[in-house]
Amino acid sequence: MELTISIVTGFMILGALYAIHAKDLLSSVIACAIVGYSLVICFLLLKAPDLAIVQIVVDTITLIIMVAVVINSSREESYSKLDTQGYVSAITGILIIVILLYFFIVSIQTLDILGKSSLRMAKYYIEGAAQKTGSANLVTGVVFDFRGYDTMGEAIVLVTAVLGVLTILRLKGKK
Amino acid sequence: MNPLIPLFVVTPLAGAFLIMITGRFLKEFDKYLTSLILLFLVIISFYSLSTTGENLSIYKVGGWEPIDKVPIGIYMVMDGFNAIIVCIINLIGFLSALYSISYIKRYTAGNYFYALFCLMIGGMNGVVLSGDLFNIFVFLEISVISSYALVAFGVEKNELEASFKYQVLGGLASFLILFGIGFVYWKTKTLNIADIKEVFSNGYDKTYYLFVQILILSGFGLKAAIIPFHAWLPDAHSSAPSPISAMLSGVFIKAVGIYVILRLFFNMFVVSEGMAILITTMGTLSMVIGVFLAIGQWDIKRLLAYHSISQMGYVVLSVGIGMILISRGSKPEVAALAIVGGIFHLINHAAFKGLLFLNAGAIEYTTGTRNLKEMGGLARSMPVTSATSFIASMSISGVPPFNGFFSKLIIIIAAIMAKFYLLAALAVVVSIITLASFLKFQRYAFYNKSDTIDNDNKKFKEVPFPMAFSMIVLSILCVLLSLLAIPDVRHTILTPAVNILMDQLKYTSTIIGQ
Amino acid sequence: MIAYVMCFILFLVGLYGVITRRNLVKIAVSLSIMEISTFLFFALIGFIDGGVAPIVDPADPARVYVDPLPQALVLTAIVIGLATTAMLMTIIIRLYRKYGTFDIREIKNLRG
Amino acid sequence: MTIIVKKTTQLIAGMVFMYGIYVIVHGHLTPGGGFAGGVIIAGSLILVTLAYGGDFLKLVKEETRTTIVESLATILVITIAVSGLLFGTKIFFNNFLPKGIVGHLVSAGVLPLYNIFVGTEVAASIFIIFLSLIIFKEESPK
Repeated sequence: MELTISIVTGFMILGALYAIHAKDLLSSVIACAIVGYSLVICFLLLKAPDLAIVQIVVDTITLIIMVAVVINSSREESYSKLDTQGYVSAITGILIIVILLYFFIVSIQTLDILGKSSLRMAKYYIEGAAQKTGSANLVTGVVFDFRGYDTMGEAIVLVTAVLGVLTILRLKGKK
Repeated sequence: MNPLIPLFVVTPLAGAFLIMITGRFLKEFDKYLTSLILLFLVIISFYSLSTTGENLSIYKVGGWEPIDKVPIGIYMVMDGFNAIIVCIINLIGFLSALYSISYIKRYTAGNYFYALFCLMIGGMNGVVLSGDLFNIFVFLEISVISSYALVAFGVEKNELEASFKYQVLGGLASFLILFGIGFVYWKTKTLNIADIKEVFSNGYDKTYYLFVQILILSGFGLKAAIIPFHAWLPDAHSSAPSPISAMLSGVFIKAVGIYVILRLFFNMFVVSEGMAILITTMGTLSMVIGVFLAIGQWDIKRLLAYHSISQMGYVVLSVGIGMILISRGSKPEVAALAIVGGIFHLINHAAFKGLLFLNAGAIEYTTGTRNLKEMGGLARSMPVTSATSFIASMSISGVPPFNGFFSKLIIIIAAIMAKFYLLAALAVVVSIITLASFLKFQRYAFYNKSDTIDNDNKKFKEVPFPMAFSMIVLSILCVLLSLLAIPDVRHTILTPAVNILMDQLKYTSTIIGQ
Repeated sequence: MIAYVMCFILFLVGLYGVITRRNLVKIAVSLSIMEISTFLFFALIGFIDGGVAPIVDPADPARVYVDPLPQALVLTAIVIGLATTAMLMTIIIRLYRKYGTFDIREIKNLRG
Repeated sequence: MTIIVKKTTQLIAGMVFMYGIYVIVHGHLTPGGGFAGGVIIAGSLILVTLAYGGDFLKLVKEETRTTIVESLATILVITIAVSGLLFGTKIFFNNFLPKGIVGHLVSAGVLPLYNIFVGTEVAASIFIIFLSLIIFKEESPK
């Protein structure tokens, strides 16, 4: 199980590296979408069908939006040699990454390993949740009933984004 | 169960949607609705502040009672500390909304502005009143996304660039926070802040704990623009429309940044000396570097934005001193004094920085420029703006008898009593440099009369009444807030806030117990 | 543990992209990758060996379910991620129409 | 697009739309729910728009109507949330309707209603984001 997930994640890492180094922006965007589709496989392996459905559709829509932005542009990342600032930021980036990775590996040693997770809050969501919320799908029960307040917030985030998009796309800001 | 608590979130959000639906049919409705909603929120927030005191009231959303002392629903919590923050948010919000009635006439699509404004207020109230880690993230996103859109409201080149920078760094911060939340959940299997503390009190791994703290500190530090994470602030705060700058600088970085850091580091994590020293260092750096970056600015709003970094540094510094003392377990009364100074300065900063940004907006509204070199001699044509900005400038530079003096004094006294002489000296020096910087602002904007501009001065008029009213109220507030320095007043308002932070067990035991 | 480490490496790849790339679309793509890794991280936390998807079957009460809470959180976070991506892409298309380029170095205020 | 694409899209989009409605309505019984279904519905609308091209629709009018639809849907969500406060014992977000039998289509109190409202809201929001991005035509600098 863990091995399968790791292999899929490895492919995701390769896709991500390609996405951030590709010269053509369209291939970069598509590679990013492929990373998202691989996430769907991971979700299915991890027994999360709700997430798989949402992720596959949301990823498609993200891809459509990104392609709509990129398709009518020059598409080439204007490649120029790394200048001093580029070197500095690359070195800083790699340094931060190495430190964080080391730190991460040390700090997760005492935590639950994959698949041996215990429950505290969610125990009460599973025990008799069908009776508490009346919903057979526990995720829907959690999303709309136990944490319905979060879901209201989330719906509002989406509306805020729509409002933001409409605001930013006005042609004239000042009269 | 305090039934008032959800009103703080639901009212502005419902108002935003009413504005969105009716905005196209009823033209003048949106501005008055926004002001009315905020007036209502101001009233109930001051009512809550007066009734809360030392109490801690909880609202269980959905009515899910805890089972075996494990909270299973989302809790909204109101205590002495966040009651103060809610008051600041809604008061500054109300005055900014009044100010926008005249100011925003120059922009198109006013109904979008008011809808986003209400969403931002609702999001901030949600963040501050939440007792649940993931809920904080969701409401943070509401307020942050609406602020992205509001920063770009002018849709000119500068605004769009500032908004892009803000969105990239804000997105980075959001994912760091989300990763941190996942990390916390991995260990504790719960999301309620009090319950997380309960689980951590049964023991934890040191490295893990440090890593979580660093993830969360860097995430919320990016939102609060503490130095090294300050890069987005000057652009974003100076590009937004002025009432929004006042909201962002006066309230936003406190509500979603400093407040959450304080809440999580005092009431969720156990205060440790290493993190306390790190936070103090970041605060000191913000204080010093922010003011030096501010000196060279000629754009009024950029100058004010850099001063925001510097003044937030004071707050973080003094709270950090308090944390160091708490972690050492020595001198609890000095630690309390340091935290009082921090919270006091936070309140004061909301008043005077909000006022300064409104002044800058008034100057820009009248003269059409933000460059200090191009203005001058405005004192005669704009008496209200001139007088109020004088009060605010003196207040931010710590001149008695205005409020900034007392909070800085408390911070410096606390630093001296805690034997951090260097930090106290730095605080004094930074205060003097701030004074110099604001004298420059006063001189160039209001008094320096150059011949070329003098002839045009006739056409400059004082700003309309709603804008002047907001500025006058805030300047009165700047003077009145110094009353908080009186021990009795301080004891009724600030001490409950400090107690809830200082007392490591009260927050958890009260919430778990109810 | 290896799955978690791989997941964190994916996060760091995204972080590296945000730090080093000089192209607006590439930065958005990097943020998107960070987002994806965070979702994967939450899903990994909630997994339990031998668990089934959290759909209650009244006929079989003795089943072990995976943790539904992280899944609910990811469901919320996915939609929030969509919202932020949409905002970012809107700004990018607006900047492109103003400047005719995606390169940060040619856009005045973003150089730093 | 060619006539083949248009005709095929007509057939497929209807089915995708129906599937979205199915996912929303059965959200409390099977995987999926308001979000998944809403995004699927938006996907079917986007499919039609892509096949027929942006100019086929008179888009400017459509945009305003969608804003109102999603605002109404969100305000209905809030209304249900607050009506818990009125019907129930002063609790915001209370599931105040009878729960029914687990596994039946009409069960789980207000959850199906939430699913429907959130589905409408998500579909409208995503469609409007898409529409406003393709409507936006500002002249690029020469």
